[in-house]
Amino acid sequence: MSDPQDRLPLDDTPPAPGEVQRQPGAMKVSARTATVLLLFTIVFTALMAFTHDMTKPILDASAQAQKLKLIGEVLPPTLYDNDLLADAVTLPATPALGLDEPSLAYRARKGGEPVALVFEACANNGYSGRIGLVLAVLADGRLRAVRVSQHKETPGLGDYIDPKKDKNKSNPWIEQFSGQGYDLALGGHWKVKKDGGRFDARAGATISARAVTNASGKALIWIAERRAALFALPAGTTLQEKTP
Amino acid sequence: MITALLVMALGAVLLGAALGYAAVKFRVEGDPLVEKIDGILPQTQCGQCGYPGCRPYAQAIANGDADINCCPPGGEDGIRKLADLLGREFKPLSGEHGVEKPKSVAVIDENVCIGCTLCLQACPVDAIVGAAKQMHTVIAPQCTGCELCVAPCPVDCIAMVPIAESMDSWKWKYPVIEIRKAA
Amino acid sequence: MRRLFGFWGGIKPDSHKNESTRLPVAKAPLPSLLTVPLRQNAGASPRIMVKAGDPVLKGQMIAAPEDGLSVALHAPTSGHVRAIEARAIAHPSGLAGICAIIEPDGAERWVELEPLDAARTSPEQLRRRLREAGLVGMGGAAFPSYVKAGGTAIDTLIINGAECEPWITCDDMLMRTRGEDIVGGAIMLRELLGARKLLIGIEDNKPEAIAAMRAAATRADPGLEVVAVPTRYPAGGEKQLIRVLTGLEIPYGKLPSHFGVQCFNVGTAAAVHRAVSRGKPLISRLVTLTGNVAEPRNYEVAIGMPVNELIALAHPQADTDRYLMGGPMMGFALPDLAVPVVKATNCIIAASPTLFPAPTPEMPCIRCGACAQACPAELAPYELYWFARSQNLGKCQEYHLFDCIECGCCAFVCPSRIRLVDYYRYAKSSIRAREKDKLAADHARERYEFRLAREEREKQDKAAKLAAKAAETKAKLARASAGDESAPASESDDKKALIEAAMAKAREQTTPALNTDVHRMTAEQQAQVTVAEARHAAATATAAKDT
Amino acid sequence: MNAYREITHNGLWKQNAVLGQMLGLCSLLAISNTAVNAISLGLATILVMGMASLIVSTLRGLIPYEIRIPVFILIIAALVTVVDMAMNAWLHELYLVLGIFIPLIVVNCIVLARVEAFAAKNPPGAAAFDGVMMGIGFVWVIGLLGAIREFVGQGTLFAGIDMVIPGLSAIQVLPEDYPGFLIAILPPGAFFVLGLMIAGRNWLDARANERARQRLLLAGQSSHA
Amino acid sequence: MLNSPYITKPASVSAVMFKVLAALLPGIAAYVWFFGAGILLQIALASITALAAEAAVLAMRGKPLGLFLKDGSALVTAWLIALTFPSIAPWWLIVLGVLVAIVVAKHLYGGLGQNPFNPAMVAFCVMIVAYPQLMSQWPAAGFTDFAAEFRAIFGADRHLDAIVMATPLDALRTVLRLPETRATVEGVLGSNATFGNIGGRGWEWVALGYLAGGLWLIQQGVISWRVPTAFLATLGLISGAFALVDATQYAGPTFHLFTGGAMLGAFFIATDPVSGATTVRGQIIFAAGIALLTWIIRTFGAYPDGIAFATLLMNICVPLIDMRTQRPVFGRKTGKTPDGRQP
Repeated sequence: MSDPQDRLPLDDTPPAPGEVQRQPGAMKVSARTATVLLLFTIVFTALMAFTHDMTKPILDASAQAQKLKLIGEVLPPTLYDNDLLADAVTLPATPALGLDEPSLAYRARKGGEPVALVFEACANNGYSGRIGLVLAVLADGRLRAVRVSQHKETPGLGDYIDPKKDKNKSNPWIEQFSGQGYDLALGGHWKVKKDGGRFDARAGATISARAVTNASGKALIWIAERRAALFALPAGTTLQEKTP
Repeated sequence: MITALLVMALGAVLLGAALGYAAVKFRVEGDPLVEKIDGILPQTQCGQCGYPGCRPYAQAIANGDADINCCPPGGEDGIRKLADLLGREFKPLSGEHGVEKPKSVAVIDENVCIGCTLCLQACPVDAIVGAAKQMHTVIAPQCTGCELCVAPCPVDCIAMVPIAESMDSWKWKYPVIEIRKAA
Repeated sequence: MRRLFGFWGGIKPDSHKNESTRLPVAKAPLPSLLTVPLRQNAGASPRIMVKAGDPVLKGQMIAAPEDGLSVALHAPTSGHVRAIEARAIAHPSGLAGICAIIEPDGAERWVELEPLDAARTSPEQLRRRLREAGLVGMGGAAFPSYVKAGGTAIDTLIINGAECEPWITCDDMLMRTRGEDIVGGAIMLRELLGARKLLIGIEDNKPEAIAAMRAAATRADPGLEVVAVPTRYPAGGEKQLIRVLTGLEIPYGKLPSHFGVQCFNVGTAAAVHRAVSRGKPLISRLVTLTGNVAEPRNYEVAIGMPVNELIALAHPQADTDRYLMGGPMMGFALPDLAVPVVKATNCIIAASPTLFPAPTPEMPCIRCGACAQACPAELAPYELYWFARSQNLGKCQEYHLFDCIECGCCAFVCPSRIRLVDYYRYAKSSIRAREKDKLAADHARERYEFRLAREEREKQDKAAKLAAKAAETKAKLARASAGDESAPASESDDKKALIEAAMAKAREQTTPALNTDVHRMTAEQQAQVTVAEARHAAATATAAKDT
Repeated sequence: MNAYREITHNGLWKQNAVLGQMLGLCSLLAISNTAVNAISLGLATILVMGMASLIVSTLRGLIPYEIRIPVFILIIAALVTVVDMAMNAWLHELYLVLGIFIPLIVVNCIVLARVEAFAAKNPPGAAAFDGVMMGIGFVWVIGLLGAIREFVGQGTLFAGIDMVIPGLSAIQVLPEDYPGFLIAILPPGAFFVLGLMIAGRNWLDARANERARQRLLLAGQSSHA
Repeated sequence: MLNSPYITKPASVSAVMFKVLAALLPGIAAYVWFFGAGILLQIALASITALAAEAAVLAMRGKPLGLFLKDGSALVTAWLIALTFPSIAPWWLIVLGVLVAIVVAKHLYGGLGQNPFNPAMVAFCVMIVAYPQLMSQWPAAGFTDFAAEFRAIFGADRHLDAIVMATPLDALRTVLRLPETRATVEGVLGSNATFGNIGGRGWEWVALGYLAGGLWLIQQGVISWRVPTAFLATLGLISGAFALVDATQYAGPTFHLFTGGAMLGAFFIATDPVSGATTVRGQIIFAAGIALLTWIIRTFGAYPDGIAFATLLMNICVPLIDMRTQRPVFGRKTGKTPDGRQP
């Protein structure tokens, strides 16, 4: 849709090259268009490639930073001094963690001493879809913190499990898990109050809370029971479960 | 980087060649749009739009050189139809080309006419009959009411007379909704 | 018992028929002046045969049928013609039409009547009689009867005595009092059409009429069937009655005769009988005078009687605020009471705010669909309303606007009080006007293009002439320079050849320019001037026909 | 410079890409949940539009008519890719939010429409100016849309400004305990608010037209008198 | 000068609307009996807001106030909103909902007769998306303490724990979603004393009230029997079919028909003439579509009851439905002539 206003009296070149009366042959036109398009392609692909090369190192660095930031939410960097990302072991696909693919567990140490394990888990019974969790379990078996890494819960209803969406900024719902020991879970009290447990859930929106609570409880038990083995494994290896 | 370049270059050559070839092979002659626009215009051939007739104006609209609101005889109704056809927004009739008038026919005052044939030459639809030194007259059913004959007449004997309503041309009016202010 | 069919929709308004049937039919006195509109039939006007000052006899033909659909017109009484001029006539527009103004002399002298024996007269002659007696459909459409009484093979003839509109009783009274005439006319029409069956349909709210007609029918021809149809407006609509009696649905754009059915109003049938066996043309009719009047009754009224003089007979009440011609569903309010009664006038209703309250304000359409439930044409009135209101005329046609019979059922039931029919009338006349404009525009374009082609040709002719002249001069010069005078013959031959060559060249150049138009011309080979003239004449002729 | 004034008027109001021509709605609706997101995407669009218009106008003599669209797209795509990579590198947090919508600028009809309708027919100065003006037209609309949605939805303005300019923080306009009107931030809210904005524009235009007509009528009367 | 017809049937929009209001009364009575008089507060609140908003917008649009206020359409919208919102929702929630319905859903689209969407359902959808938590707090059956309800509606501090209870639909979905509990429909509905055996204690009686009112409306000729029949039959059939396949995971027809807004939807929402289909076949398709979508949303969706969303989705389809279901007009049907002659 071209409006007459689009053609301003600034230009003295003919308006559209197509209107020129020459009628060259099809082959000649194809050759010309192919050449021109080729030239443009080379120039602009080069431009893109150049930018790519320029930004690649920065991109790699920021991907790394991104991961550390997520970990930092459950385990502040001041608590450890090792290269966390390098000190990782692979966990097999574990139903207790809600994962059907192998995942990584990072080991935080301070002065060589085990501090905490950072790992992923997943709650599969959220209101809508899976809820991804990142947990940090301290060496004494207490949960350092848990965060939701990704979810699709109903906005405004179930999404308070993510502290960024939680209206109560000073005391987010998910903070109530911090510092709880795994004995609580073993004792069967790692549940929302409605189910007879210890944890709150907001009225009218218990499904998301229940899913996160149950998943984090199960994950905590599983990891806490294997924490010694996990710290002992050499970096880069996979945890081998003995089949009972 | 080299692979990227090569892939892009190959695509460019193929596409460029194909497009150039297609542009020549499948060139469309003529413009059906002009016909459609011309079909909407009232065919008064009055030239009020600034073009020498309805078809040139249609061509100009199709080319995007002219706006759709330059045809006073077509009126708002015509602009609406053009806007519909071209998917443009309706605009009120542009004032510089004249205003919408009731449909009229030219009438020659036969007592005054000197038979100069100037109006015959001006009439785009040959609706005036007569010969040099003879009295002229307008064939009313043929007259489109374009007013082109009025200006050339040296003795000002042509008047535009609005067509009176007859039983055949009478129309039911658009219902006027009277909502009583019930407050 | 005949099996009856239903039709979709329809309404049951209060019938108000008893008011005007209590008193017997009376003859209205002659007015001081009769105003006879020239055009009282659908189609073309007849040609006027009298001029101001001429004496006329009662039943004398004052206008003869013209080509096309038109019927004759007669003087309703004896007297003389006062004037032929435009007067307000009964039409919703209030516009004037040409009328013959006849001043009665009170003598009521008849013109010489020529009764026919229907059994011994050829169908052709009978049809001519119908035309010359000025017969039109008296149900309201005023379609020339001679057209409907001929042509294709008809299986069933239907005489329409349904009279479904409230208030109107002229057909009812006609059937009660002139059953013989109706039956006689119906049988004539049956013979004329060669119909096998003859049905007379009457709404079952007119038991007296049914009884009278049954009696008349049994006397005349036992094969004739008088059928009582359920009372539901608009059962008297032609299409609806055909549907009820035969089950056939006549679509828009088709005539009942395409389906082997033909339908006449009872009034028309009676008029046919009078016109044939008594030779009397259609110069009077029954008109119901009812509503807000002291003495509602039916009158036999001469065509041309001014409505105001007629109304006075029934003594309208003081609060009467307007008069309706026709029924309350499809009639119209008279813009001027001086208008005359015409052949199609069946009823005059005095309206008062109590009888016909002013409508409450229109509310927006809530698409409740009540109109669709009531529409006998089975349209979607709410959609049509929407499109007509937004002037989307194309969509109106897509939703079959022209199938609408303007019966008013939709507006009757609308809870939002929307005057739906007004929108349809508006849309219909807009579409008609638009189509007319389109024709005119196409015509103008053709003429304009022809003119362009002509100008182009003239230019080339001129160029050719110039070239020829130049050649001539050149030849002359050449001859002069040669100084040779011995061969004048060959010289002139030479010159002629040169001119001819130039002309041929010019023709060659002109022909392609003209090609665009040549296929429309009648004689390609003719000299171009003749062609142009012929074309011009043809164009003028079509234009005249169009308008 | 009358022509430049007209370009400005076209870009900002008369042919405004969003309110006037309803182009680029996909990214507009998706990314306008907060003012910062909206303005950031808008700024990226301005950058791309200005540069694309400049380049196309400069090279317009070289581009054969038959392949103008592929060439335009190529140019726009290259520019967008560059912006995308640069943003990923230097404004990573914001990049995570705007995500898919940066590459989608390529197919944002506004860019191609302006390049085709204007830059291909006008000299580079005017073309670049037009691109930027069209971009500004986009930015003010998307920015306003984002601001309204954010304000109504959560009672703040410029939440997440720290992603662009570290150190700044959001303005809490309404009290902290404002319950929020969540739907404004969700996709349906985008449609509601944009619909209201378009209605507002049409209303203003209608009013201006009416006034112009009144003026014309008055002028006509006085000239007749 | 007026044209024909000069007579009309005595019927009006306001008569239709007030009959609809009257038909809601039995349902409201049951509501008050089981869930307290709070609902009356909400209805009053909604009515006042609706009339005020309607008057304000009409004045702004320069329309005659008296004429349109009397038509009763605003009141119908207000009552439907009050009945679909939780009766213990805070006052501002219902006020906001009514404003959304009247100002946005009704008048921004052109007022009475022009709104493509059912205003009450627009209000419900907007509010449940904006305030899902508040819109999910329903009163417990048998809790009829008016003072507590008054505090819940108008109080600044809402202590709801005592009076809030999940609706049967909510409870059913929530529990069935938990894989580890291995809950069954019967386990959730049957074993719990707080639920009625049919559609949830109390709720089934409210539904019966709506059913009674709806039948009266059909008898009065205000609504067509086709819409509720198509609605209830579709909902019954689809839920019945799935219950036959797996009765432990899918609730049966009695539950679906007598819980949530099914009856209200069948008789009072799907029958809205303005936003619903108008053709006969279209009405059936429209109502069946709402029922089908309702069941899908109830069973698989993210929000408790699906009537509102289903209605809006079908509202979108109305122009298409109406266009595709136009009946052939008089004389244009094929093969309808009795003696086989084709028109």
